[in-house]
Amino acid sequence: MTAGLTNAQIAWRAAQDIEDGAYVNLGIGFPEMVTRFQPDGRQAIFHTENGILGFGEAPPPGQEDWDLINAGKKAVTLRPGTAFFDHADSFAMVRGGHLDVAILGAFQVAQNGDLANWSTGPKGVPAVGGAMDLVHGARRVAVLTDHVTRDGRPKLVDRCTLPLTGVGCVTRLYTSLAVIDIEGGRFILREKLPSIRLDDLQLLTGAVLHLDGTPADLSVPEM
Amino acid sequence: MTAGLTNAQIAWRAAQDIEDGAYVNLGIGFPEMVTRFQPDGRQAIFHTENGILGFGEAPPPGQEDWDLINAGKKAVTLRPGTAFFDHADSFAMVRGGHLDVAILGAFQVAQNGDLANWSTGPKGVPAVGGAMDLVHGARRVAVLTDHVTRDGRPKLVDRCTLPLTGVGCVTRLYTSLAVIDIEGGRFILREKLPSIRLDDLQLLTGAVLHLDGTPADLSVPEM
Amino acid sequence: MDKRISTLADAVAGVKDGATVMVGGFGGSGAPIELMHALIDRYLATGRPARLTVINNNAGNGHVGIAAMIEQGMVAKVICSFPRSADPRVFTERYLAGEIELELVPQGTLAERIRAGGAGIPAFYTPTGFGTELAMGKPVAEFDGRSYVQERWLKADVALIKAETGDRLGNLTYRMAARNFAPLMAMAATRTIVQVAQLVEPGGIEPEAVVTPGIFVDAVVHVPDPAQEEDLNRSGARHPKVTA
Amino acid sequence: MDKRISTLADAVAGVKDGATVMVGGFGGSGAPIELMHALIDRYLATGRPARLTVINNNAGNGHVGIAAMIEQGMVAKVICSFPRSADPRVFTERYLAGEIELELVPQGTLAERIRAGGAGIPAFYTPTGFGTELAMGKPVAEFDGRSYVQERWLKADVALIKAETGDRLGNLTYRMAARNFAPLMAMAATRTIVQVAQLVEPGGIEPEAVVTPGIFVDAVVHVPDPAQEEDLNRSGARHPKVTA
Repeated sequence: MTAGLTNAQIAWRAAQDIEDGAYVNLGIGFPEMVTRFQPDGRQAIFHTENGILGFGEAPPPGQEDWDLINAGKKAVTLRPGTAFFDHADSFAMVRGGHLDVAILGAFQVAQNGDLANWSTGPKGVPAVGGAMDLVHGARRVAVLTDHVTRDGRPKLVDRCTLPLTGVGCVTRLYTSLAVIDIEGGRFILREKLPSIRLDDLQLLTGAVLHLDGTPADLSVPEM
Repeated sequence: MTAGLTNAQIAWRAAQDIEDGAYVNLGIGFPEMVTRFQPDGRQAIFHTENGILGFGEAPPPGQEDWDLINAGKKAVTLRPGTAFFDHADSFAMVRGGHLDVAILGAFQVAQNGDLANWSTGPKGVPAVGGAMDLVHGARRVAVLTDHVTRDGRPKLVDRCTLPLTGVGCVTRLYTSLAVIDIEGGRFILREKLPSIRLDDLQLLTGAVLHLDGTPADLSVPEM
Repeated sequence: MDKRISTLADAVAGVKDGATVMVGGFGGSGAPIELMHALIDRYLATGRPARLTVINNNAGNGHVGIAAMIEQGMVAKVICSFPRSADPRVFTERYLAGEIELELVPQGTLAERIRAGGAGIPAFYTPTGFGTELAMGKPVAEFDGRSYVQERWLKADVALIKAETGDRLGNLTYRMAARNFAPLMAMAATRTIVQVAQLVEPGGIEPEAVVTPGIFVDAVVHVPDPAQEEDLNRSGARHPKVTA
Repeated sequence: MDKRISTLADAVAGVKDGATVMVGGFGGSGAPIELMHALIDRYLATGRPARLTVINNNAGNGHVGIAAMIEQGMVAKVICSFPRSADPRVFTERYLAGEIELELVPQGTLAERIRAGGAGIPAFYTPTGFGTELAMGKPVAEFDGRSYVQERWLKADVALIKAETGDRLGNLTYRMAARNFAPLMAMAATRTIVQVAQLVEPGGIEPEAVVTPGIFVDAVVHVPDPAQEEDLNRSGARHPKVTA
């Protein structure tokens, strides 16, 4: 089995598609890495659910201000032009379609665009945060994910079996092996690692990968 | 026929029922006079629909700032503690039940609390402003009005015949002849001018005036 | 990112025939006079944009701003709460002649419908207007024993806004009660065009003092010393100016 | 008018058994630690208030604030979007033991329900949650070809809020992202109790800089140098303090 991209490399690939001046919300955890890989000359404006637009990178340790945090409760910094607002205005931005891109993690994504990323079932403590709002608000909803689960089962599926976050909401997937669009209820393969054969990629995918021309090479720097 | 109170005297009487610290919205026109008659030692906080809380009196002529106006587009002034806000927050105050009193004019008030004060029918240009919101928001909705129309017909009626502003919303009326509460779908006479007999007052009123004990004298200073 | 546009003419160049245009302001307070007059100038020069639907609290006063837009024949419909003013003749005459359509909306419902448009809320319930002519034909529902009217969101193609201070990211503050509908309209329009009296560098507005965050703004034009509608009307102004 | 109350104990004295209490803050940012601890102190001294429903984005972290309220046994139910944190043990253990009820609400829906409660909007439609477990049993409607879930307003008996600056009329500002839910909760509670780090005279806050106008506030307590939940948790703090 081919070595897939690291989380950082997946985040790098997703960052290449973010335009200068785009308004972007990054999910808690792994998607937060997208900020590190903005191409030169482009500056996205990052939104966090708890009421900040246009914040900057994490401060040096010991210099955190705990009133200046992101949705993951990690400290961030001010930049010229940062704005604060309340939660109603923050989700007006989300739900009202003002964000260009939301980038989230996933447990499962179905070929019809359904996303499951908040609950693995009735055990434990459920927690949803802002994910259900984000998937129905942003113009583009992108998912960053390993192509398969830790035990090797497909995360890209025919139908989600886990509780849904949103119905028909995902528009693009960046996985450890490929870049895939969702259009008309189908997975459309746009890019794949040159090191994996199409047949093998299909075997790791739980629904048919459709082609729209020859897939490009998924090319990411070593890091 | 007895000489009724002037508009200023009606406004004076209404002002006596406003408690210290009450949040009050005054309708355009005649109700605006209520601000002049606040009893000593009491300070109401006035709200205007266009986004000011706690504004002060009109400025001297020539010193108007036309960004500092009330709902009637008349210039007002700042006081220590004035706050500005947008129209959504302004009507959250109104609709959300945060105002203690709204004081409006009326064409007709029915004994069930229905109010008609925005339209005299299909002719002309209709205009409603904030009246329909105010009557369903404030804890007390008081009406200031002449007891009868210019041609002597009752404004306090069995049922409104003019287009409604709100259903069952008025709680108290201050008229040129009496103070009347609306309770349980009935007019309850609380005060009347000593100079008018109860029988005569009833003749000028389009629905039964109920008593709850002997009405007090409606007593207002000369002005 | 730089949302600045150098001329009023360029700022309003994209407004199309038949567009729905939200205009900030309550009476003259917050009225973006210069943006409106630039739109009129374009219409007089090119015949476009025509057949506009204008959303504002009022329907114009005198012969400037919204009244001038109506007077020059650009406006097919007005959505407002209070089409009366000190001098409402322009609207009144067209309305009574059947030449302009009016959708009358209670003021708080107008504000909330616009906010809903901006916030992705397609419908909400309000007690306002229940049992009145203005709720006729609208769905009604009971919650906790009280009756409410269902109202729909209101969106626009364009919002024309007057702000006090702005930066090139589109962050805005407003002067006193000139704020009124502007922050809501900025959220509810596909393209929000703002005239600012003061243009500052990003960071020139305290992050906690920003009233409209830049995400809601598309274009910023610097208009120092903007005209006040009330002052124009008291001086008998018209737009375009009548030349002798 | 003077909404100042001189002690934290007096400020929270009126909270009743079974009350619904909105608590400002997102994680530790904006958490009114001193007000919550005063409420705990009263509960430990008098047994009241018990069986509270707490509304917050989260369900506590460590052993202070909401976590301490839960740990001391005052809380019967939590309404929140995200009951996880760096140290969520207090909530997690009670929840898994079936000793505390949880109503999980998507974050934006939680914010909008609270705003609706404050704004007199009994219900609204949102796309959020459509087709998911969290919308089960809720009315669904289609607008313009898209499906939406009907959500109800959320109100409270009491809101506990942390603000940066306040005056005796109740006008408030907030520090950076500590604003979050506070302005909404201040609107939606019957009684809004605020701890302010700085108490100023009326006029000490610029009228345009007021974030929460005083009409939404009932009580103001001056708490200079308020504790930051994150700092408390990093130092292993507990409330009440464990005495050796």
